[in-house]
Amino acid sequence: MHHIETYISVIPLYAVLVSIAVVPLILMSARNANLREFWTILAGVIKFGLVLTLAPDALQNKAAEFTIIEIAPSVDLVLRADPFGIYFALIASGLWILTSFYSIGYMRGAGEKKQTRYFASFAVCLSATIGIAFSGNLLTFIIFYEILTIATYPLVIHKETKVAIAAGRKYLIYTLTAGLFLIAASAITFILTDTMEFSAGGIFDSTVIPKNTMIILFMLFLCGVGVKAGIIPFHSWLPAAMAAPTPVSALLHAVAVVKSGVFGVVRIVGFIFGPEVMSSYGLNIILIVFSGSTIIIGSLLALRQDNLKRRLAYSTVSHLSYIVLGAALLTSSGFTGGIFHIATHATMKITLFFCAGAIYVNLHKENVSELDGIGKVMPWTMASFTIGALGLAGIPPINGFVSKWFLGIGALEANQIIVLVIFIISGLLNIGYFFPIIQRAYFKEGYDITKNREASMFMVVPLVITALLSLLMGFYPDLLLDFYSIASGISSSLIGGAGL
Amino acid sequence: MQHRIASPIILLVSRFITPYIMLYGFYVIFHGHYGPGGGFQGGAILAAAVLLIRIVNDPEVYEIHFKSSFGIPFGAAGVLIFFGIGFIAMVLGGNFLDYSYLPLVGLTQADVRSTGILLIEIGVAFAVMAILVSLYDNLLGEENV
Amino acid sequence: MIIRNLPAIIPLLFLAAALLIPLINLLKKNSAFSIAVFVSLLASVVSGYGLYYVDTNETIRYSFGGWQPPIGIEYVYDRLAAFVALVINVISLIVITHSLKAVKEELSDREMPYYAITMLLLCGLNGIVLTGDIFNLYVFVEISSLAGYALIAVGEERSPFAAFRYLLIGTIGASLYLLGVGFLFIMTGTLNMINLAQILPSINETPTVIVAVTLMVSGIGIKTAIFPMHGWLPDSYTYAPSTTSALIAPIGTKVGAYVLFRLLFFIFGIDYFSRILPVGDLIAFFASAGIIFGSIMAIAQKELKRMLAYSSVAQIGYIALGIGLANPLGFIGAVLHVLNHAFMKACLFLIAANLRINEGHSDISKFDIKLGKKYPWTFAAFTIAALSMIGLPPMAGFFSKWYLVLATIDSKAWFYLGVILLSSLLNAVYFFRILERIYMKKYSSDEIKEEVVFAGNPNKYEGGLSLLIPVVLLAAGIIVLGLFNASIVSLINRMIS
Amino acid sequence: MFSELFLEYYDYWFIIILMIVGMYGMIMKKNLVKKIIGLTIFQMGIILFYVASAVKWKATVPIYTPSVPNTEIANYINPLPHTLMLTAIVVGVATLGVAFALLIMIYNRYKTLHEPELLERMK
Amino acid sequence: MKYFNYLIIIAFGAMLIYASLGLPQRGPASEVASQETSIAGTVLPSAYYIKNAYRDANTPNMVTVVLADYRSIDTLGEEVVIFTAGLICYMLLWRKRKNAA
Repeated sequence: MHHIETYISVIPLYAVLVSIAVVPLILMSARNANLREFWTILAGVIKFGLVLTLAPDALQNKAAEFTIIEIAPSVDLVLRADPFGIYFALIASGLWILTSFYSIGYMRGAGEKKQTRYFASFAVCLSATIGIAFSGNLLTFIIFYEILTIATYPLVIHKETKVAIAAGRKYLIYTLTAGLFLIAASAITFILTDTMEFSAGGIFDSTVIPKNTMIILFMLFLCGVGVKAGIIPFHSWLPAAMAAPTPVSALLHAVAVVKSGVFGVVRIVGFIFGPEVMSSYGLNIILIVFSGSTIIIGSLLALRQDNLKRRLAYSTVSHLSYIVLGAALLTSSGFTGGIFHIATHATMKITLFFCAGAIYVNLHKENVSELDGIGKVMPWTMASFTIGALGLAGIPPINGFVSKWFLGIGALEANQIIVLVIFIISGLLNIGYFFPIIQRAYFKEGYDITKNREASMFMVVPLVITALLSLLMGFYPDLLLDFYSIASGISSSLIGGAGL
Repeated sequence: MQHRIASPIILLVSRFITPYIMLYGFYVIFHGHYGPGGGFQGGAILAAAVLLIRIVNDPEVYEIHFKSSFGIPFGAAGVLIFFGIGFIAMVLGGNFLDYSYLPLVGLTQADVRSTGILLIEIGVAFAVMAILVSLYDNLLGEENV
Repeated sequence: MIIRNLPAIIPLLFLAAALLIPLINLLKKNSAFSIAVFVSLLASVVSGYGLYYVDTNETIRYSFGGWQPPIGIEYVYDRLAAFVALVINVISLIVITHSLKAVKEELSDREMPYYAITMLLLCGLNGIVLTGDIFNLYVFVEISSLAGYALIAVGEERSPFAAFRYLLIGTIGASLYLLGVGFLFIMTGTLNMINLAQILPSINETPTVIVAVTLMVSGIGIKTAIFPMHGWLPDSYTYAPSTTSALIAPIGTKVGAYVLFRLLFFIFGIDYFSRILPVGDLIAFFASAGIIFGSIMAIAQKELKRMLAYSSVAQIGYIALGIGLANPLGFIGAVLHVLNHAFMKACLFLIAANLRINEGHSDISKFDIKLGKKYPWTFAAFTIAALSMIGLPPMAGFFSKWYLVLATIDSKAWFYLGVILLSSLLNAVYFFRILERIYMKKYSSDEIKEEVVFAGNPNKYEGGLSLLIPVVLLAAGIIVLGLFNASIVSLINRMIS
Repeated sequence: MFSELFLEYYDYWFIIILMIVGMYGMIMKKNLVKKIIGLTIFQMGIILFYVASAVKWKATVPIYTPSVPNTEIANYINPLPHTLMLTAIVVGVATLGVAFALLIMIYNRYKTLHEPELLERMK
Repeated sequence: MKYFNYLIIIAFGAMLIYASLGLPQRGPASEVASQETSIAGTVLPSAYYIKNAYRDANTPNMVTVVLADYRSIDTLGEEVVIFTAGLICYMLLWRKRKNAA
């Protein structure tokens, strides 16, 4: 629980603003699709570059801080790029570049309308996500959280069909309500502690607050961030929101929105309540119950889905709770595994969604039962899909195994055998709902295979890259960006002991 | 509406009585310093005199007497007298409506105040008369035409 | 000289304008609008400077006629008064600037009296804000109320009856207030607010004073349209001319709320909240009922202006709730919401006015994507204002709600916390309903022909820059107020310190 | 005991009755003109209440005459409520004028001043 | 609704009667409002007016002095009210007269 050294730097602000800054450019170049998408990708590259310059700080346990404005007396609108924030920002901004390329292929391939609005909202979403990552206190977090809610809405309803609009309404009701709970919880926190800063190890003084208050407060927080984190029973917007175009599902529902929720859970567990308060008030039990049941129920629900994207959505619901459960264990390995799972799940799930989108654009198939023999039609796509699916099931040497390994150790450290059992069951269920797809794709006859028909290069290249990333991170967890080291660093700052 | 012809007696009496009503109105205004009365009451009596003519006569006559389109501007002018006196006091360095700053030389301060009161009472009377007549014109206008 | 006379100058400027408009109209027709704009610009500048001066120096106490209070009447220009006066004048400046087309359209031949009465309304409102004498307050309440009735009565066909109901209820309110003043005068012998605040603590448990407080608070409550005394508001705002709604909705009821601040926090004192009468609890209870009622009724409305009117009932509830909670955070929330809601409602009502001028209706059931395409900037402003009404950060509306939430938690009023949160959701329902229509409602098939006609849009700049710029300015103001609310909050903090 | 109470307060009580009558007229009467009459009665009640509060036994009207010294407060009744009520009366007149103007507008549009009928015709 | 209205009226009456219990006796010059200083020790206006109105403005009618000098802004407000009423009637009913004429 050592304090992070901070220094003042404008880079976090630039990183947040860069994608909002291109929104006017995107809107102005509505007539010229190539120029418009050039802006998107330019912003993505710049943003990623900016976050990358902060990455060394994360390893040295330093944090760039920038106070934008004093938004309320004694509460600043402050951006602080601490290791956890940088970690999340790296994932989000890195995958945005790939998604942008993929979006170009997908949107043009599927002939979607209103692409300008789509790319503009996308850019705002990314700004909000980076803002969430770099939020230095709860109020800043809320502000970006709500911006993300609103900016995602146009993406969810993008198709403007009845289904999409209904999904949009559902999404809004869930997330806005959650936002209100979050506001209430933050307000209570502010009254109780006079501060809203995120600080490793928590801000509560565990001796003075009665237990009931603490439990109610924690439940409010859980409702607040749990909706975006897809914790059952707050999850049902997530499958509904699959009505959105696939890149949206991919980025937002595998990376930005849901991961913001999970990020929020970890922030609140680790940086508002702190492991000590969590365990002394027994709050971790609540979290374990919720997330454990979510893992099992989510997987079971996934088994029943025929629509590929919905199956992936329920899989997301289940996997998000891995991360929450990792945090709930309150052990060093638990945190490491959970936080590392943010990265691994992002790479794997985005691969799967990319594949689903490619299949939809190419063959207009949405259901699992229609995928017979597709492995021969789209070999690259299905190979990547297989990697992602196996990774999610936790099969080595794909990176999903690494995070699950640490989660398992964390469960042992915390003496929670039941959690270990949950992980094992869920792994089996993962195999249960992914294996049929692979089996249909490769071992059933379906399509006329006279000709390989991969989707456009814009789509195939990104999904192959993400699949390769998943694979390589399994061998070298510190590949490219030191995700693993950062994750263990964060967990050691939370628990105090050295990470594994 | 049909054209009305007032009876000669009413015409005559109203013509005879109107100046006295007006005179009484002025008395009430100026006697406000020494007894019950003042601008509002006096103004109301003046308005009564004007209204008597309005009730009795046709528009051709009473429009000469007091043009109905002048009601609002006259009222504004009346309030402006009140306002202006206060404003002069303010310009000359006092507070708004501080009569002791009025530029009346050769009077004691109490007398200056007394004069100030008189002046604004005149403004009040003027405004009240004009507005009451205007109220009558507007409320009952369609019947008169 | 200007500084010393500042409290007198602000209302008197408007009075002078109201007097000069009929006179100048005799010489030069159609000059009313320019005089009105000029005077409200002047008043905004003066009150802006006044706020700066009062904040950096000390409260200006101005005695009319040179008679020291309580012999004469004094005006008290403190931070709170200066703040509310500035809000009134800035909003009125923007609305009046916008009004040229609307008034031409709706009241073609009555411009002169309309602007003169508008000036009188503003004179009355500024007088209410500045005065330090409870009877003088009554006089100015009546000036502004009478002007308000008239401005409402020149609207649509049903407006005279709406205005008449407003007149009856409003006069009852003013009379109750006057009766309360009478009781207080008999018991204390003074009418000066500061004196009353000194005298009242020693007698505030006598029945007469308790009844006086009740009468005054409920009288002003009627003027403020606190639930359940809001009955006059929806009809009046709906049938009034567009400019009137845009003028009265943001600032008219806010001034009532301001009087409640003055009465409860500065004259009767905190004793009445805690010990003698459950004023605070009652106000907070009715406020929360009003919040829920107003929001639900707003959802049920099919007409934009009527929806906004009911939403006003709810939003006044927020302010009243802040007053009723009677803690510093609640005060901050309420005062901040006076400002924020003035901007939001002015923006929304001006948008409704624009729609009526350009489209001839503001019927929600006829809204569709065509409208959104035709008026992109207008509806961008609408979106901002709507998000602010819902209370989403970083719009201004979020922060006033934030302080109200903090206030409810501070006084452990969990029920009211729930009400605020629930009402945010209800707000979201009725605003997103419109946003969905504007941005997504498809044309029905027979309307496609019409679209071709609209392709060559004759209305450049969405009906003219004079309509668009005020709306956009207000929307920008909402964001700016949100970002810079810390300095406003610290100003409010200085008001109560 | 009761007679004392009555003698000291009877004017207040009559004024209260007056106000209640006014309020009854305003709330319960269906005709808009009667509502206005009620309003006026109510206002008159308040005005009388103020004026009644100014009274002092054995005092004279507040007009200074040298034979009655003004150093003794008990010699003149309280001038302030009267002044206030002069203002209130004018305000009442103004309100009445506006109310009648509105009534004329309503009557011209709907040809009735009976409230239920009016509501019926407004549909 | 009707009974509710009765209830309002009765409640109003009851409140006023309750208030009258705390009112001072009518008539004696010792009444609070007529004193020179209030119970908190501040100057009260009524007594001041009686004593000083003639001296200050050389006008015997105290009501006139109070109306037009001490509380002159009230009177200005009153004038504005009546002016407002005139303007309002002009605005509301003006069109009709023009048409008829």
